[in-house]
Amino acid sequence: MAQKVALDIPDGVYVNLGIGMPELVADYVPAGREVIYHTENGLLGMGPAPEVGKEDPELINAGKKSITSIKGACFFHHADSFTMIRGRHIDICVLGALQVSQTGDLANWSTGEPGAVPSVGGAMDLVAGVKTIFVITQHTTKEGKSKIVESCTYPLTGKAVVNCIYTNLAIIDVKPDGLFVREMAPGICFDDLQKVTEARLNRYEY
Amino acid sequence: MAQKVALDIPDGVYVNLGIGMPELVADYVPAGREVIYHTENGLLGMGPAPEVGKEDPELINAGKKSITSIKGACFFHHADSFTMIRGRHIDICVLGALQVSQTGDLANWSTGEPGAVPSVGGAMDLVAGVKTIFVITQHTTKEGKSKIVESCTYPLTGKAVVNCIYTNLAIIDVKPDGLFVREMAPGICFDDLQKVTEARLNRYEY
Amino acid sequence: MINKIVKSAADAVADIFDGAIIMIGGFGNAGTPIELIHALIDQGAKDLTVVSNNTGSGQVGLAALIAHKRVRKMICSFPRTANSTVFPDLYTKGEIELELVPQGTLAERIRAGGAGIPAFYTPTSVNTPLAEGKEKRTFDGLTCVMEYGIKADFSLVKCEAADRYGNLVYNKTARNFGPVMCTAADVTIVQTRKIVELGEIDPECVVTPGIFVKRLVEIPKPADEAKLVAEDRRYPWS
Amino acid sequence: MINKIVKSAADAVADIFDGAIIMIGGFGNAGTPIELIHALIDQGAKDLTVVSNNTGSGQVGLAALIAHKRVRKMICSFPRTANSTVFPDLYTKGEIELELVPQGTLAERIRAGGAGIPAFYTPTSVNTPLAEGKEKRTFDGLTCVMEYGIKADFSLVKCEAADRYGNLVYNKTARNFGPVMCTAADVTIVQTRKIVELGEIDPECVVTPGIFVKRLVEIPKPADEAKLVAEDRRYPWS
Repeated sequence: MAQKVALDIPDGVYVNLGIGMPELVADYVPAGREVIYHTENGLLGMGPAPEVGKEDPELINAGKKSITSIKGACFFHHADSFTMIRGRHIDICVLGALQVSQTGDLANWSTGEPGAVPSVGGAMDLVAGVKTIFVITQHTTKEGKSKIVESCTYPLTGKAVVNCIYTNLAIIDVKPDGLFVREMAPGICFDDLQKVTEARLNRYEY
Repeated sequence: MAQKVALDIPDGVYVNLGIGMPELVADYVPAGREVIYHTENGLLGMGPAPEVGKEDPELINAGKKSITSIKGACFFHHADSFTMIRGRHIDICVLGALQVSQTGDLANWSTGEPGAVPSVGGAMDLVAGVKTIFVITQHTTKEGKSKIVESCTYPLTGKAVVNCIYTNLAIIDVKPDGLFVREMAPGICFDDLQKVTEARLNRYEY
Repeated sequence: MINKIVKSAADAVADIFDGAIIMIGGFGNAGTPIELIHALIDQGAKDLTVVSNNTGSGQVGLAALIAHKRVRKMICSFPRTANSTVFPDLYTKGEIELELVPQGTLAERIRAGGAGIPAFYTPTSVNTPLAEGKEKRTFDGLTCVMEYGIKADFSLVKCEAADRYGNLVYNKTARNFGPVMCTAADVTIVQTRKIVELGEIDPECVVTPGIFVKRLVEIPKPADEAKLVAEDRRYPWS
Repeated sequence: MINKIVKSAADAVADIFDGAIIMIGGFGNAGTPIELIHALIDQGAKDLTVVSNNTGSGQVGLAALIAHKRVRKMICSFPRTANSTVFPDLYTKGEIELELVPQGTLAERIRAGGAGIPAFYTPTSVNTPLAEGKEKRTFDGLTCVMEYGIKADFSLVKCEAADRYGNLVYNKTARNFGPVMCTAADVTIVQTRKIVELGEIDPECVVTPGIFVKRLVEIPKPADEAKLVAEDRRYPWS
């Protein structure tokens, strides 16, 4: 999945990677492409994890993991960092999801259960400000429920914000007239995919 | 006048000096006091004019004159500079005036004449944001008209913003209950002063 | 003469009062002014409102301050992190208030507070539960919520180097909320890894101009919060 | 590969279109991207709205652009300076529009435009003619006006050094409006005194992160505007 996302990230763009699975995308940048990673806690030009023993506790990413900085990187404070986000300067953001609706609504910060401690971080700012939002997620929950739904039941992160969904089963574009399957995993056919997907899927006509 | 203002600036404060006569205040800081000058075009820690021939055209003050920077100075951009001003971080600002009213209204940016080119610069931000506003001005215009008036006839820079007026004839405090003369120039008596002042003056009772 | 250096963390936080609003820098463990927070625990002020991105980890720093029931309310974006159990426990029991703010809105509200901007509009959180009850307004088709600037009585911040004027530079991503928090408090208190002479910090590279800083205390070897948590340490040290 | 360097000022400004909104950096003569402005004069775009603190001096740079009737409207804080006669003459004759904005509000409106903040409140200008017709609102007893963010199609900015990613540092008070203007335009065009290798600018000291810059052109010896004015030069050079 992360590799598929990486293939869709063009040369020369600025990308923010969400916490968790999205972080893996950086490992698959195709040769010849230069992509600059933004981490909202104050770094443009995030590099790979440091060698063991070379970690700096004051050089971390949004997921609080140790990272490095590349040549040509720069550090800045949080208000400047979210100027980049809210001001539509970041080209692509890759986020995880609890649910995505067929109109591109995203729920990824809270299950809304009573008593749960809600934590939002930068997710709402990212979906409000980044030009293109990719979601990377398992197609279904551990219990087998579709994460691609008609309408989100969990609290929203943003409405009509997702541009493309990358799952273990398919790549699905969110278009004004619905969800369109662009690619399926080997051995999966459209009908199988629709069966495990609550939202209505469409095929591209060629 | 500039010397009198300088005497009223305590040790350790941050001061913004307006264009023109206010700039002279920096020449009279009493020995033993450390005052840090802010110039709104992006420098905290403005020093005196450079030696002739050592000017840097990219190191200027708000009046566009060549200056120097002191040890411990720092440069910043305009939005950060006005964070200092609007956010009430500057202690004292010394400004020139066209008119000051008896309630502390200030007019110092435009005579409001039709066809005149209005220029406001940072004056309105300074009076809105700096904790204490000193005005330094000739007591009367070249034509002998009082600059300390009942009510400003020129367009305002700010309402009820001036704390103290330093003129060639007197030092006048602006209090909630009116203008109080704190000091007069040698050879001037209160009645003479009132005669050349449109606004009503009061004496302190000791 | 301007000299903002005080001799100990205890002196630096001595006048923090019950009920104060306190901003605390840091994102995760990076930039947390842990020695200042520990001095605040010793000092005893209570009924605090704390503005900070997280709620601390383990039983040290901000988590310890919360564990000692000194904090009435947290204003933050991400209270639930890997090693954070103190806040979630109290929150679930209803013993601490939470104002949850998206991270960028939190940073901007603090900047606004420091910059004399009482309120601003942002599209962040529109159509989500966090926009409920907030004023909305549409600009050129973009619906926004109105958000208020935040000001504090005190800010506690950690930096890398400082001079006696209070000019600061930070280390890498430990910069995070420090610069905006310095601007937004009546009294900004900074712990610095080192104090340097005036002029040693390049005036082109100062991140926080001294005008925003009231007190400085040198802490040459600040604790590594992650290590303390891994060792299961508790403050006060037992 | 990311390489924002273009080979000439003419190439850098080639796509500026009639009717564009253009931000131009500089305060007085410090930080004015004079070579970019001259390239724009050569290029011919007209009916421009220009956002800049002043209106230029003498018959070079911004003043020359205005003298050639390319500017329909100025948005600025201080149009009348010692050596500025071009703008005042046209303004008095009613041949150019002026939107006068207090300097701090101008800087903040540009920052807001770049930061995705459509509007904010400020106490600056309340009770003055510049607040007339603007929405007012009182916050904790402080009356404010609502001001809108400004965005531009292009920003023209001058800096001291840049790398191919577009990371910038400035020289002293020539920084002024550059950093905020870089954030607020669709296309930010920067003239730099020198291009340096990636990594030569300390990542802790970058003032404008490269993400805000689209094109860079190296102008190793930019003209000193004050000298040109003192010598009574006119652009195009005669």
